[in-house]
Amino acid sequence: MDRTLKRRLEARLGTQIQGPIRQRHDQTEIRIQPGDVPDVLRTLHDSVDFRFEILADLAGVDTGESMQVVYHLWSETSPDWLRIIVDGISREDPRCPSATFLWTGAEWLEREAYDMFGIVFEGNRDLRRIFMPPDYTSFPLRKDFLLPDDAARSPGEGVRHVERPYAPAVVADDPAAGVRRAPAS
Amino acid sequence: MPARPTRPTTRAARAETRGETRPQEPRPPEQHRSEDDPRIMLDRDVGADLYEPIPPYPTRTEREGEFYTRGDGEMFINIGPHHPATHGVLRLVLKLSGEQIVDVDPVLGYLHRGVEKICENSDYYHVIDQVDPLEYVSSLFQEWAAVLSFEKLMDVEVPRRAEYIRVLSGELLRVASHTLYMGFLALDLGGLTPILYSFIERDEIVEMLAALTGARMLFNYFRIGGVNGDLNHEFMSRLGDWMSRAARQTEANAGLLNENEIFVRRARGVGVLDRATALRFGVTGGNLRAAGVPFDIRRAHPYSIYPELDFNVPTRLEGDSLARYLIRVDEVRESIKIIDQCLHNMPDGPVMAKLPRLLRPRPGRAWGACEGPRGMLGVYTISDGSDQPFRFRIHDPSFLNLETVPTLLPGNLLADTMTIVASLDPVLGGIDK
Amino acid sequence: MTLAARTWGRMSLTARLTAILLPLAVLLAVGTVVGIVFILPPTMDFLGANMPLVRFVVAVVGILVLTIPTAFVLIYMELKVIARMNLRVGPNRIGPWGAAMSLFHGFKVLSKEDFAPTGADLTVFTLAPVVTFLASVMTLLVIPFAPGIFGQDLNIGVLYFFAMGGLAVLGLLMAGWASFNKYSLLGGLRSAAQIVSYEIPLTISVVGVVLLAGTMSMNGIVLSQSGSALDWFAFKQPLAVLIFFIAATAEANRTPFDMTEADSEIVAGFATEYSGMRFGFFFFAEYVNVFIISALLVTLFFGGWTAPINWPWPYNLNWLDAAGIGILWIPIALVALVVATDILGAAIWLIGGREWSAPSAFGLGLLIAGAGVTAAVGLACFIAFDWVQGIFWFFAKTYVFVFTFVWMRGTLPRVRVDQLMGFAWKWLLPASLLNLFVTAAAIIILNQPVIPR
Amino acid sequence: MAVGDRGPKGAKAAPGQLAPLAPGELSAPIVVPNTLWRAANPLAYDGGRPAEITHLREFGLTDAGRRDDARWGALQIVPTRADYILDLIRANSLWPLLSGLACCAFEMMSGATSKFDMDRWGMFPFRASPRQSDVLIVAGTLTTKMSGPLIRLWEQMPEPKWCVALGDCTVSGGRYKRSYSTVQGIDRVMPVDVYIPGCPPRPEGLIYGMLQLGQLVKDQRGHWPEREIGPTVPDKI
Repeated sequence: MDRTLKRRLEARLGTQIQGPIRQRHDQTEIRIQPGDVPDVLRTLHDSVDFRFEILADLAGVDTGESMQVVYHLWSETSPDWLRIIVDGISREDPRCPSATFLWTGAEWLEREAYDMFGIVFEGNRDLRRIFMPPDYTSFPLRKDFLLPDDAARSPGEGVRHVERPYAPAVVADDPAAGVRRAPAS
Repeated sequence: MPARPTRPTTRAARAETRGETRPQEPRPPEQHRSEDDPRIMLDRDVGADLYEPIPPYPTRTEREGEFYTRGDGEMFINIGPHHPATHGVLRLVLKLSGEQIVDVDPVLGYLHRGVEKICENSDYYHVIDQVDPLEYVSSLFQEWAAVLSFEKLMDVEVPRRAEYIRVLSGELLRVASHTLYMGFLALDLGGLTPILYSFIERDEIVEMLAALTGARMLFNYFRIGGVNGDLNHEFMSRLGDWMSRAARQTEANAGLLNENEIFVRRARGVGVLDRATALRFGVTGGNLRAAGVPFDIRRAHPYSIYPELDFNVPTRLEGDSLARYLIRVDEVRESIKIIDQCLHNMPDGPVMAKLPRLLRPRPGRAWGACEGPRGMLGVYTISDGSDQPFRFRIHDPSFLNLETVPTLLPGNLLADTMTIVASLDPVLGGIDK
Repeated sequence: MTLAARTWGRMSLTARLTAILLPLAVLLAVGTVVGIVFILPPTMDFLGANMPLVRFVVAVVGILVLTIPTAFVLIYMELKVIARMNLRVGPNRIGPWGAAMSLFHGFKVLSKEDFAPTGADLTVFTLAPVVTFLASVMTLLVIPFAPGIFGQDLNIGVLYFFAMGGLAVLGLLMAGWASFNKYSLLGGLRSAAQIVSYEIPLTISVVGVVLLAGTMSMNGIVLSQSGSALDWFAFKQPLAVLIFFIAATAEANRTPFDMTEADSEIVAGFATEYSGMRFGFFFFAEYVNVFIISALLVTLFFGGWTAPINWPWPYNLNWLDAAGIGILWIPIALVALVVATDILGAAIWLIGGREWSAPSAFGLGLLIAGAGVTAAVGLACFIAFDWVQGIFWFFAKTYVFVFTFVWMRGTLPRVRVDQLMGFAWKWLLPASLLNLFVTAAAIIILNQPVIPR
Repeated sequence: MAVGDRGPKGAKAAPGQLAPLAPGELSAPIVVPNTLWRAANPLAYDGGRPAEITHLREFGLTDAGRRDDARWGALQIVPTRADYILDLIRANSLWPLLSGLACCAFEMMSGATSKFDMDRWGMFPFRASPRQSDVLIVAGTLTTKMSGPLIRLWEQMPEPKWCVALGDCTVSGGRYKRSYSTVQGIDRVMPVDVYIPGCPPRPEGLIYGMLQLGQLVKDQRGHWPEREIGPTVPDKI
């Protein structure tokens, strides 16, 4: 646990941090609002006393009632991992500013978060599905996407899911084409 | 008498008498039916365009539209998902002019198995088994990241002997992975023999790990708070045999390529990844160290007994494919040093901490990261107090390493695609999760 | 039931055999006599009248028949040699030491389904393998395997060879273009560029040899190298040998210059869309090319069929005049074989005791005697006939170079396209020109009869 | 000496188990002895019925076959023996397609490398192009997104062709049975001749499966003119 990092964070971006700064084991955790993402990330990345240059991870989280985007940063100025939780993103229309202006590598991470959770990152110029097929309809890692209990109900059941040209009128009435959406809880 | 109504002859007529109408398939005149798959309707006439990888659906993003607009003299060529040189099922859509690459659009997800979702629906012991096939070349590191995160989540103290065994087996597997890397790099450059020599080493190592863990590839070995079993005699004897010639054999295998003029000429100066770009892309592991950033989690954020071990982090400044290759060669030497130290001061004691059968960690979040052969493997776990992780996020280094391909490829020749992709060392299992 | 049927039914097996074989023997004898007396002389006259035609037909048939076995041998050799270099065993299940493996591969490819993809140009698609295969086979026509054993002795043999070698690229280009596949197209274009670039140093490096020999006919070149190994052009033209070897490797599309079927870049190059026997033709043509390139290397630079060492005693031993007794050697060898078999078998059977049954003993005796007689006849022929010596030395030298090509394939990675071209134009071409000028100057300066006769 | 097929010289192996190995020698694999087109053990398949289904046998069931008439046999024996020889040749040069999907691909590759040498049975030339390969070894998890290209590959391979399902994921879905993006067993999308379970199976397992495939080809069971075109199991289970 890095006490000095906690003090520096409070001193530097005090108002933008929502709630207390939690510290456990080797991790320091702050929560911010979606609107503050660019300023906070730029501050942490650029300012000489932070220099969080390495984006370790960008994860989407669905907490049942709201969406979160979680950044993990590493810096040589601190022995801790810094975890930034962007909280309070609505599940109906999840939107979050993109981090690609700092880390180009965040582009695919955000694509993945969009693919799995449907979080739209504003500013990401290539926000497509990255894992699932382009005509897939649901967001698998959301909490209302339940895994089927048996193989017969699973979306992969007997599917010959070719990456086929886009012809909704024809492909839709092909019984083997559609990937079934899991029942919502 | 009234004439009997004559029975309609054709089936269509009969259906009409019954009031049914046979469904007519809609065939708009401006569309054409594909020849190889009659279910496919094309908005263009069937011709060479049928074989273009231009997305038939409307381009959805700015980047996609920019990529799929073709200048004159440019052609698209589609490498993968089945291609001998894409390690696994990666698909690269290249935009070529002649043999020179103008732009590239990687398409992932051909191996997306939904591991995160499955892990969120299985309890903590099963998660370790489920994350195995992600980094299928070096499974132990994925397990290691998972158990690191879980141990932070549950405040478990790991016995020192277990830590030593983890480091020992992990470094063995790192050697195996790097040896395979050299072989595959040579194979993609057209050399047949080095890959077979690499596989000899890899087979030695996985056989001795099979003696330790019981599996050749997907060892379900690490446990929360220790490892599954203690060292046994067969493992130690095999390890002794291998260590007696490991260093010499590694030098021999490396010399097969290092001193090959054709290999060096093809790898040097190809796919230069400089420091700023690497940091901006979040590249980790040997690819980042080849760009001159000494970022190795074993030193930058020590997590096991690595602070006690004596090894150094090889770093190079060129950042091209040859540097990435040479970094691996140096890391193999370092790993052999580490294995030697582990064998010499291996402590005695238990290999598992005392844990309940059913793990219900109190609600919280934990991030565990370890240094795999390809870079930082991280796992972010959220516990809601139940026996299953509420959110289980896997971070794979190959994912971000591969993301640099659209930056590295343009301007090179088609043949350099294989050099660059192979030198970045992607593992599609980890990339696609 | 006729009389003949009843008689036949009553006859014993021996009687039946006699009744069948005796008339046949009589007919055969009469026919032979009649043929020898009446038909043979006019036929011989007719054939002798247009000897070149007969010789050409025989040569072409022989070459076409001999090509496929050569390819099979080379494929098997590559399988085993590369396997050994990979610390593997290689095929060892089918045939003795897996020797039938390449045969099985070949017939399997022959029995595969054969189709053309949608959008392929069927005519060109079908003709491409034929062109490639024939181009490589026709080059064999001018290669002298031994004194008197060659298809045709063209006085422009070298020129003809390179013309035919240039035809091969046409086949690859046709294949790449007609397959309607971008990998194939890239492979065809690569092969075109590569072969066009490497033809030039290949040809120019040979001009030095032509200057030295004073002729373009292969036989003339070989004869001008006759003598000991020191008379080979390899020692008069070392630079030319190097250039020719490198350029020939590129010409045969072998590693490290196998850009055209670089399977880690363009899946199988020009052959991506080919299956079945069409692919088999490409497959064979590649190995026939290796053989031909090695044979040409031997012919031009390593003395062809000439022995590397001078033979101290005369070839024709006068106490067995091959020309005199000639055909009689065959019955003599057969009699010797039978006698030796009996003696050896009886000895083995008597000495070996109980565990040697008579058949096994005589079988072993037959093996040993056969080996001995074959060796003796072979040695006699080797001493008596110079063409046997020629064939022996020619194939010995050729397979040394074939092994070298296989060795390179097992060892070297693949160069890049631009490096390939740069090497051809920046290094090989000036070197070959330099070699040509130096040779010409030397010939002019030391003004001597260039053909040592 | 042929290293792969027997132990060191002089080492006697009890019948049914492998010979003891000298140090440094390649391990002796599980070997199905390469008898000719007759099945090694007819009792092993089909409950003791003779494993080969030949035109001759079917012809023998007819009354014309029961007549002692040599000309029929002479006429019938030519095509059937030709089939036998063709199948023998095919069974002994099975070229796999160089395609790996996931983990099992590495075990497939080590099956082809120096320690377990598939080349001994002529299985080594891993062709990169589906047009020239005979066996499609589906090595690794098949996802719904990949199933399309895989079917395309299978349809691009020329007959006669065979499919080997390598690993649990391809046999039944394995550990991804519950996943939302995988196909539970590739026999839902393409016909399969040999199933090799294991996660992943050892290379010896792959070699044994390939030898069983060779036996199957020799016995003309699953002979390609009579084989299924599409999936071998219904979509609904």
